[in-house]
Amino acid sequence: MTWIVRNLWLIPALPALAAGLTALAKRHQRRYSAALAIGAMGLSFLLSLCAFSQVMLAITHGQPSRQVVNFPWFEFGNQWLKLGWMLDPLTAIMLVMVTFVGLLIFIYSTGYMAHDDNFTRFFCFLSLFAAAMLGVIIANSLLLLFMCWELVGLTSYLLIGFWYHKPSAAAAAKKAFITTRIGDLAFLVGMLWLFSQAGTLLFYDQGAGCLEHSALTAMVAHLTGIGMAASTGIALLIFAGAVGKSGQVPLHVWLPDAMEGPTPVSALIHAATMVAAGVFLVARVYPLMAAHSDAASALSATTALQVVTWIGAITAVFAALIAVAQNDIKRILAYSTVSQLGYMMMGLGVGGVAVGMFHLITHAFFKSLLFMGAGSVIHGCHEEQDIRRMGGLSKLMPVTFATYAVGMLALCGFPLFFSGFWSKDAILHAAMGWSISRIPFYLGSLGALLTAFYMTRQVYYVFFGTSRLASHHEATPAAHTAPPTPHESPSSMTFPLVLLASCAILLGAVGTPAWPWFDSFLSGEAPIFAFAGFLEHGILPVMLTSTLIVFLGLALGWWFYGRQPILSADLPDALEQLQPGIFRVLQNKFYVDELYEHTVIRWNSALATFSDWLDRWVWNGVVMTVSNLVLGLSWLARSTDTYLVNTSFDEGCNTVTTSGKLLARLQSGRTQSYLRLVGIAFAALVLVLIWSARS
Amino acid sequence: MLFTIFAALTIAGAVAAISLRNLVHSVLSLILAFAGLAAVYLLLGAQFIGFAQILVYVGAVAILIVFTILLTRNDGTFGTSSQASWNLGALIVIAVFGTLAWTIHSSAALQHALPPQPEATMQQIGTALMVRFALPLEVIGLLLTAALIGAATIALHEKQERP
Amino acid sequence: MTPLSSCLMLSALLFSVGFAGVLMRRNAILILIGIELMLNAANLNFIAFWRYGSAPEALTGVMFVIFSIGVAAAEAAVGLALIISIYRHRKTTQIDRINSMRG
Amino acid sequence: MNLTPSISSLTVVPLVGALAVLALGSNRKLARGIALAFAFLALIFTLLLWHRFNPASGTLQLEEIHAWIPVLGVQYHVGADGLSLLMLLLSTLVVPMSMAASWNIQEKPSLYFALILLLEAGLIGTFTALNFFHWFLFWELSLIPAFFLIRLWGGSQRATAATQFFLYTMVGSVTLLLSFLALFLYTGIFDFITLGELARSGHLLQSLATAPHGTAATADRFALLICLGALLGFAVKVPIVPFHTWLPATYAEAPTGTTMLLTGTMSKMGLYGLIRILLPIFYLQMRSMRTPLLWLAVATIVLSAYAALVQKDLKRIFAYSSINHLGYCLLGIFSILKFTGDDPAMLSEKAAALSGVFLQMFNHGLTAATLFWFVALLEKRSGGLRGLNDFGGLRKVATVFAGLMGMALFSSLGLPGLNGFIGEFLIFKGVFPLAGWAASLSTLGLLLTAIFLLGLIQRVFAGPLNPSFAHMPDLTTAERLSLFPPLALMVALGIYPQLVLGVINSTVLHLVQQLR
Repeated sequence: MTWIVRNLWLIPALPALAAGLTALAKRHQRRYSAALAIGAMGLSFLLSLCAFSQVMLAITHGQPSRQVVNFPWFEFGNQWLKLGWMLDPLTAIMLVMVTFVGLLIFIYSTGYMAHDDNFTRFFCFLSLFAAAMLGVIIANSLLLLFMCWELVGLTSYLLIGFWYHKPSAAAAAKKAFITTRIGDLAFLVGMLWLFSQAGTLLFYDQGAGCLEHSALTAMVAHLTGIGMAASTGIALLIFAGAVGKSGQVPLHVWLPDAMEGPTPVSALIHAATMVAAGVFLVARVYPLMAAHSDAASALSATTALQVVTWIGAITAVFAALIAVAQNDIKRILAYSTVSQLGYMMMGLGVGGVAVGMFHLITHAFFKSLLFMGAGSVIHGCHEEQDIRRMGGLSKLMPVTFATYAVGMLALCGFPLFFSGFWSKDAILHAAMGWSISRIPFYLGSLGALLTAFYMTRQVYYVFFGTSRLASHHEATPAAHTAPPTPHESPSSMTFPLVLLASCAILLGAVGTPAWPWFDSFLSGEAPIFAFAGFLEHGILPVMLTSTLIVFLGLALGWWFYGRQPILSADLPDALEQLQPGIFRVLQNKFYVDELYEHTVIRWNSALATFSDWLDRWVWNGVVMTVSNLVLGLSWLARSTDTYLVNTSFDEGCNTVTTSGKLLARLQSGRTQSYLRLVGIAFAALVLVLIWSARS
Repeated sequence: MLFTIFAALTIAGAVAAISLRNLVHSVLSLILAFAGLAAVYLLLGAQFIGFAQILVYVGAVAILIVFTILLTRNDGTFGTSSQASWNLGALIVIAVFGTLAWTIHSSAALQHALPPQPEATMQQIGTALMVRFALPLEVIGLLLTAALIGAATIALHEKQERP
Repeated sequence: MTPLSSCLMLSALLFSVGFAGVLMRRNAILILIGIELMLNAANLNFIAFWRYGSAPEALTGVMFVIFSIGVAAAEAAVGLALIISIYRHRKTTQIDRINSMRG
Repeated sequence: MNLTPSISSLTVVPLVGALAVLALGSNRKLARGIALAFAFLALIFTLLLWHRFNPASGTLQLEEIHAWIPVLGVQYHVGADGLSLLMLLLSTLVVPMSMAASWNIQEKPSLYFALILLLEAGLIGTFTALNFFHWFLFWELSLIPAFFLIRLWGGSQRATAATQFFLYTMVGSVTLLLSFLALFLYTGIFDFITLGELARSGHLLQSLATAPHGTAATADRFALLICLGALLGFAVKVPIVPFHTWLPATYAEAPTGTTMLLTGTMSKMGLYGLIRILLPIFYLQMRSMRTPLLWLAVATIVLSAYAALVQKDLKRIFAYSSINHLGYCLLGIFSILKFTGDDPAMLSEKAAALSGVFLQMFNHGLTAATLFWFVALLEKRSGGLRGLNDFGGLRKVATVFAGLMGMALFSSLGLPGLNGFIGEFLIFKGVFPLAGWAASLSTLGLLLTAIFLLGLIQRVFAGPLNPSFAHMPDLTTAERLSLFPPLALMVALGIYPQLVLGVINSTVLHLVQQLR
């Protein structure tokens, strides 16, 4: 076991240490905390590269690509609970992606957050997030993964609510935490079930892990009361956790609201890494998801994977539809993220780990690119987020425009030169070949079309035409300063953009059908380069179809928004003019928030009120009744006392007092009178004695 | 014969002690009564007691009373109780004496013959005190000490507080 | 009249005289004198019973008297000290004015 | 010569302290100084005991037995196993915290601190006594100072709250006493350990059958009745829904330092009684009631969490949250009634649940006390205000305060990495295979806890700054230092729970071996 495997824990530990040190920093120690965070992240990145090359070496030498380190944590009863970390291709690739994107976003943040009061705290939270996220990635125990998963949720909560003085931010943070926690609880139950079934939560433990053959066989064979295999139930519950974290329908509502956080946060957490953790989780427990009994055909998808596919496909289309009608630059990207996450899930469901993960990696790069570009735009436009009030930025912010365009084309899946094309193509190809149904394929295609359309719309609104920022500022009386002109962002922000843009293009090269390096890397095989890969069954038609779809989307976008420049911010949207009813539904996100507001949340608060009422009136009422009864009895007893017992008692007391007074007279305080009595008594006593002796 | 004289002396002293108006005279009469009693003890063969009686009562108690009288001086009233309570007191005293006398007179226990005169030498008394009655002796010593300290405290207390 | 009964009669007389002093005088010092007389009467009784009683060699009566004298001395000392103390407070030795213990 | 203290000397320390405070503490500074010194002395004694304790053995250790009233079977019998020791540590830890929270009390400080020390003595006695006679004395001894602390230093409704608290717990105590007197009548034994052995060997039921008109059949019913009486005593103390209504009012009205003691340690007395006394002696009877009991546990968890959602007073919120957290302990305790037999897998699940219960008891004591401490600090700054809507945006002016209280809140919420998580995880891990439905329903409590605690953060710390708190001071250095130990312990236990689990594990195994 090599040095890097033994010390893999350093990768999350370094940012955690940085977070701890930054937490102690004073508010004005900006350079120190930023340097600390970036330095720790840089070191983690280097270590991740080491880990990556270690896995590469192992694969090329034909050694087992997965290495685990387990250690005991605490004991209960007769057993020790163990945790552990592992290094396998999936971990390695995620480590490199997260540390790289994280590093770039850290650098970007120094520019973006330069003027914020709580600069040091921001880096503290970011480092903590990075630590937790890296912990999720290297975990070899579902428990450790869950713990880091929750910590990721915490940091997400802290960062969404970073501008806590805005009530909307505070509310969004709470909503994010609670919505994901709903999923997490299902995850927890799934984990408990898994624990009770497999007796361990370690993924791999020399044959005894819960993702290894013996445990899987046992779980598949164990049927629950409703005839479902235990493995299916567990897989579905764990998937529910992923649904929450990755913003899948129906728990997607928090992700768009999470855009209340600072833009680097949106780029890092809510585009590239944390939301992808759900996909990563499904990929991690894929053996469980795909576990089937030996009797069934190996080709047919398991129930769990079917559910994953359907949820992913529906989410992809659903979110894309909503994105079409949004006006906030970050919300559009947020819904786009939800949609792309749906793609990843679908990819996992129909095509396996490599398909979904490839899209995860490419998406991480171009979506963080887009978010950071959007951040740059927002920064340049002085915190304006409404795309209707932007426009004409292509000349004012050339670097941002160029990189944004790359990201947009990658997201749309523009053919051949952009990574998004290859990864999306892989998903669509797998969907077409899915044995259960073709519908996910059609849904995916529709999603691709919509993606191209809404991204074109956004780009036209933001970068083309004339600037509508000034006109808006003139229109509002509140503008007492000169109308601000948009400006290009500092180099600390553009540099990461350029770097990410190049990645968004180049990454596509590792996953083409001709050189499926990514696929083989994940399955631990050496890749083979062959153009014949293109000629495999069904590849070329799918490529053509998706190319057509992308062009169709771009053209539609141009038709609606590019033909004539958008002149005023107040003009209704082109689609709104065409179909106002549908547009309103989309703009209001299919009224899902309202639906939840009127059902779940209302029931919940009704239950809360009911419970409080129960407390106040029923439980306490019983007690009060009993105590009142007792009080009544005691009142009765008291009256008896007062009018019957007391009167006679008082009489008795009076008698005693009077006689006491009489007796007190004897108590004259004069010794002589006492002695007199003594004398009389003595005489009397002697007389009595003598008399009694006589008789 | 001697007994009758000493008895008369004793009673006379006692009566004078309680009835004289001048307190100092009373004490002098008291000394007479004590002395008479001491003589009676000697007649009865209890030499030690007799001398102890003179030492303690005549030598100590009577002198103590004299000092007290001097310390409290004369507050001018020597009087007896009011007439009614005087009468009552006299009646009670007579009743008590009557019962006592009658009891002595009618007691059957007094009809014994005289036993031989017992010896009560100093040596005997000393041996008895040191052997059989050692503990009571200790206790009485303690009691005396305590009484002494107590008396001193009671008498001196006020003086210190009010100089 | 036997010697014993005459002794006892003397003792009874002495006791009564002392008792009379206690009952009929108001001066505390005189009352104390009365008490001393009563004690002496008791002592005389002990001596008489020792002298004429059975088993005189045990010296019980003598011992009683010795201790009684001791106690009487202590009693006289404390009693007189009390009288002095009371006198300081009240400027009187009249017993019927000292009645703060009245019920 | 062995220099480590005995349990008896540990019990005596706070008693002596109480007397010393009363005797010497004429001024405030001296009184609280002495009180704190004795509280720390008790803590040091406990740590020495902890050191002397052999964690490899699950049986009772450090035992002391002296005959007391032999005719009544009354012995002075004390001893400690891992559970007792853990509770001792918790009590001696929470008492100094509570004193620090009441540091600036104005009225009769010497009496206040003396009562707290007296309460501590009662607690220590309750957690170590093994004979019903003096166990009950200590049980009641802890009640009296608590009553006076509430009655004399409480809030505006203190008279009602104190009376309610006292009467409620008194009723519980009376039924408890009656139950044990009945047991004594037919067995002649007051000793818990002996009674437990009798129950296991079946002689207990035989003894009960000797009651007038008794047969084997009535013995069963009689035993159930006795068990119910004892259960009521503990149920009120824990509390179990629906016997909990005294708790929110009491916690809200008690001075906050006292509330820390009430929630941190006194609520553990009930659970301790359930585990130490009720389960070994009445295992069969409890087992026959297991399903209703589990329902009660679930109701305790869910209903209290729901009730917490609509509370407007910080202390009431934490009070309901406290009930909720203790509900998980109940769930764990009742779930081990589910299976009997020697199946090692099931025994292992029971061990997990019990370990979780022990850990949760400790964690809840620590966390809840810390939370109430924060409320005390907040009250000090706001002049007594503690409504949910009285604040707003405090994070801006009191960053450290918000951060540290947030930590305690997240610990209460069960965030991994802090102490709350492991206990809850172990409970759920054990309960799930034993009673899956109960565990699944109870996860709702976890969600609701998150909702109301985050709502609290949102209302109090986030949003625009309430102008009346614009100059609220942040935590002082002294406050930071005094808050450091509990918070550090939360992190330490969250990362390395073996610290506690190592000590209790043998005890858990021993208990599980007994209860099957």
